[in-house]
Amino acid sequence: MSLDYTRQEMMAIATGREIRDGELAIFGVGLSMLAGYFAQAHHAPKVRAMTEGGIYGASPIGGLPWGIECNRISANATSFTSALDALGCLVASGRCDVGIVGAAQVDRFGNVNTTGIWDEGGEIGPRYRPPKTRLTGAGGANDIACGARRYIVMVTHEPKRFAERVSYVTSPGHLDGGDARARHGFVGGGPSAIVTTLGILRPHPETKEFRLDAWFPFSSVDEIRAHTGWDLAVSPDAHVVPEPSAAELAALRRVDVTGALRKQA
Amino acid sequence: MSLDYTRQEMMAIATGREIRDGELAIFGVGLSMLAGYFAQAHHAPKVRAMTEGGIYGASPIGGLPWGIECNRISANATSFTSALDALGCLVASGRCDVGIVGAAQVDRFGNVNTTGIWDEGGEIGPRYRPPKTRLTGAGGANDIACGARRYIVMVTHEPKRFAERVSYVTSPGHLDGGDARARHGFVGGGPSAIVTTLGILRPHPETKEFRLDAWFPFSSVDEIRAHTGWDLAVSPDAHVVPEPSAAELAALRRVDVTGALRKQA
Amino acid sequence: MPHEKLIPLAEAVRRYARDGQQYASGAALPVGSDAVVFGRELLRQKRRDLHAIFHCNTQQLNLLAAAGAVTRAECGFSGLEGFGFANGLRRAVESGTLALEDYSNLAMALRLLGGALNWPFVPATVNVGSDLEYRSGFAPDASPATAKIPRVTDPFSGREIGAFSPLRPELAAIHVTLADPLGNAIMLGTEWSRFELSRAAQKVVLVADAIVDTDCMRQYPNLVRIPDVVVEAVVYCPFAAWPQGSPGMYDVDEEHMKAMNKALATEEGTAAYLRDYVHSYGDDVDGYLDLIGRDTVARLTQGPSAFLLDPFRKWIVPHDEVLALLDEHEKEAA
Amino acid sequence: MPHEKLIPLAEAVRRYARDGQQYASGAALPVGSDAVVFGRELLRQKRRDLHAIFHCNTQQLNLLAAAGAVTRAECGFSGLEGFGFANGLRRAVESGTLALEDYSNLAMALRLLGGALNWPFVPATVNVGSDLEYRSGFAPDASPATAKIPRVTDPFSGREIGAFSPLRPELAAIHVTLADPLGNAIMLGTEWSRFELSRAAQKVVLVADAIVDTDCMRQYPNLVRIPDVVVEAVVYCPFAAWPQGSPGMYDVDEEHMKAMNKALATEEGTAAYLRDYVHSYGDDVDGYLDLIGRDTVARLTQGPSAFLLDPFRKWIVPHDEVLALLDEHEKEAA
Repeated sequence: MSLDYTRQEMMAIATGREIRDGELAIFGVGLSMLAGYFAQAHHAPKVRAMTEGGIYGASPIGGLPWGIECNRISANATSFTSALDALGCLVASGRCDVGIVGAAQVDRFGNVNTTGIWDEGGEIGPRYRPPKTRLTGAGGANDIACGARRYIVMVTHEPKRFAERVSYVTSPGHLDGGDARARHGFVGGGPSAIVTTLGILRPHPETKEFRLDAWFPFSSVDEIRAHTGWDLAVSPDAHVVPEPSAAELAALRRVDVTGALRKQA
Repeated sequence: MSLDYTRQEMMAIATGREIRDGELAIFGVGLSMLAGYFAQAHHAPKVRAMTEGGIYGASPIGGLPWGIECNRISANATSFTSALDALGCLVASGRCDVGIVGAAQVDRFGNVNTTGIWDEGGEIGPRYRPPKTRLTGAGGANDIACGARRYIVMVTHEPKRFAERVSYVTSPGHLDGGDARARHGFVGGGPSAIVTTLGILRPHPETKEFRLDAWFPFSSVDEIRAHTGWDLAVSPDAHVVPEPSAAELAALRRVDVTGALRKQA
Repeated sequence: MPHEKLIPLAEAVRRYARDGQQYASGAALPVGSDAVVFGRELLRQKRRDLHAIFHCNTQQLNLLAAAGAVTRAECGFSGLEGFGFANGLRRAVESGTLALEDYSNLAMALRLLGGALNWPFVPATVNVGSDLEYRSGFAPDASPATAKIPRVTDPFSGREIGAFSPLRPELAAIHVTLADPLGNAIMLGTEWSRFELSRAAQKVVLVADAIVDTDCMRQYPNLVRIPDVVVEAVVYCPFAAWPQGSPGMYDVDEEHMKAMNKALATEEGTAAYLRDYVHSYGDDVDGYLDLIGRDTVARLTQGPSAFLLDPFRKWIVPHDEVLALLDEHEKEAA
Repeated sequence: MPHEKLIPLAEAVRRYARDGQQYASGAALPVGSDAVVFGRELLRQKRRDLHAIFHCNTQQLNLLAAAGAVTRAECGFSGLEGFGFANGLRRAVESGTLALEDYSNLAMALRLLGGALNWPFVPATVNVGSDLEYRSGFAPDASPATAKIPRVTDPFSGREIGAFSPLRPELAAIHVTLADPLGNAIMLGTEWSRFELSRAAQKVVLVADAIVDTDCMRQYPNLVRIPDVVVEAVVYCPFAAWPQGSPGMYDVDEEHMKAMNKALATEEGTAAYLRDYVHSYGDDVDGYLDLIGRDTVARLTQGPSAFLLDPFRKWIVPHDEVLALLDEHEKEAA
């Protein structure tokens, strides 16, 4: 299949469409930041973006920042504060409207694992053994998962990444489903969407189990179900996601000046 | 009696003598600040002075500051931070070596009242009635009293100010005496001296009851006992306080450029 | 330059201030930075029954209390530092018309931090063991008070400490030295607790001595401790803290500080002060500066801390240009 | 100008760093500001068995872990952001030679705040309900962990929240942009948690990209978020964060970031890296800059955030003058 956009670009645009104008938003690095600033460049010019370190009012220059504190995102900021401020006063407090987080593994209730992968069965077991593959840990994602009004998970759609149950809950989604989050008093509403390289999953309003909500033009219900590690339900309203418009692609590529998203299939 | 220094000057100098070089010290306004900066000007050049608002490295210019945030103490600072920093990270944490606080009323265990004076018996009673005379409240003095390694109370020596028991404990001294402070887990050591317009009281090492330790050259044991509202014990080592030296007076008057302490008897 | 969040003082009070509201002012220092002029406007618009949350008393709280506009107040310090007792506040407390809840200065900062972080409580290692814990102005019948600073058990050591209630004031008027029209602010001098307050308050109105271009913020982002994302509106008012001082901008007006506090000691004096210094000037900034007196304005600007403003002067939007922006706003609103 | 607290890097490590110590680095950001050069010197002086407290992993922790100098670590984030996984840290964790205790980035900031305030615990509304609460790298047999983030009951609502243990690291090496010889520091770019760390640590060594005259601090006291009273020593080292970046000063060295992380992925690569980039240069600052390469130094200094340094350039003490001050210090010490 030949497209005039990549799967990563579709994923970034689909994620960006979740961001509404005027929202207070927190983005991580990489794809997450591109998706967020694409939204700002395209349909949400008044989105109020910040980073975990308390960089306010900035937009990336010279290419995708290497980190949330890279000079590429520090050169046009209007305020620098601190992690305590950004993640505490603005995110954990419940003020932040929306966050975007990445995942190495996600499960049917939207719980996110970015800490480690264990061998064979994938279970850690009763003793906390070192993982076979150590990942990056929580970062600010746990804080966003607890505090942001809603958040969006971005993840590559592969069976091993879509587990019945993540082996380690780094960032709480809807935990065991239903109103499980309420037990912990989280002020945030939990994950509102999982945007993948193939489509979009959203939680059932009651059970909070993620269902297929939409597939990308180059994908299908069958392909997505085949790439999901649990028996993925399909929403009665499931539909195809509109292709990126020319304006959307142009806006995204203005943000992704170095073409990070075009280098991958 | 004719002196070449005032009682307030003697009190400020006696207080300043309590401050040792290199100490991290917090001063309030007025007499307390003059005493502290006198110490810096005279025998403790490396005293590290700060205010409750987080003004570091400053010394007053143009006269006694009107407040801890007055431009007279803001014009040569090396750092401005915040109340949380100064009173929290540096004082309540237990890092600050010494503080100086004022008192409207003090009792035999060095408890300080700066909140209010009630009518007649002076007791508030079981209901928290409004005071007959409302004073200034705690300010940072309670934080200093809880957290500073030691603190010095400055107070005019009058019977009504030296009560058997203060009607309201604004800033804890040694509470009921002995190791009463330990019950509340205070990291600070409590009041080490009460410096008055007549002399110096210090706590008994065990009971923590304040005893007369020294009288000013223009006062006497009898005068001080007569001006104290409880039966003041006299330390076996009680002695006369050395008069201010010429160098001390000169240093004090360099700090007190507007002569605030010379205007009173 | 777009006016963005820049609105006139009178409009800010109309829009955000309500009778019975929890109202906080920052920095709320007795002699230094405070949005005193916002309090004058609250009285001009007859706001009443306020629940004042002032880290420290200031001439603003002193005035609001003297005028009978405050029924409850929470404070760390209730005096006027070198200017003595706060006569207006004192009179209201002694007469029992204003219930004052006492904390220490650190406690107020921590309670604002707790509000900013949306914590259910804040650990208290100060104020415990004193009458700040045992006596409550808001619950005078509970003696010793148990609900003001209740105890909590540290799960690591098993020992008890205190717990402060967090503060989330409905409205905060925060005095800053410099603000841009987007709501980014620079404070010169101690922050006191303005950082915490700006995150704890549900609505924040900045009251700025001067308006600067946003380029100033881009040059000094580390000085922008209050970013636009937490700000509702920006009010321009030179000498907003008068008669108190603003580091880099102007000194304390010693004469007026004393006269004002003296006036507030009596009902008659307060009535005269309200007539002469609250209800006397027009809605415009120039009228307010005339009230202070142009000579006084000039004199107080020459203070020893004026050099602190030097790096920022080139970005300050001239007085007339700010007024033109406000006019533009008025026309759009009409 | 007196040298005051200014001492050579090697001396700072000799004086303050101990085997087995709780060692924290600030800002400890994977790509930005961090006292990476301090970690190199720790290895040059063969410090080992460190308990690393890094808000986030950095190339410093990556290197220390790869070299086997760290046995315990506490982190909020253990990757290298845009540069991928931290291969050295990863290898140490996967092999079980380094026990890593996971928290979130907010948790680390709050735990430092708790240490700064000397609280017995810090309220936790994040990290609870996830495996950050239930799994402990330091107590692997306790599953679910109960002592890592125990529960505490809010006395106001009666509901349970978590409690974080405060951090009070024995030593912190804090990277700052500008320091004066007294120990006052200005940070450009996000503070991350350097403010909290500077108060939480028992000993603080500043590692500054440039030394400025104290007059700079008097002009910008609001930027001096780390005052001298909390600082033991000041180390001068341009490019102290290399290959990471320092806003206003220099950009990330992308090439070296990648090469370094690739090297740390294997034992052999780590040995080669230690030989070439840790044990290869002399004790002097110039030797270190030669290692980076003068061309690279010049190139990285031209970055898009360089204008942030402009207001402060006139106070920067020239390289040779700082070295002369250090020579003076050496002579006195001898």
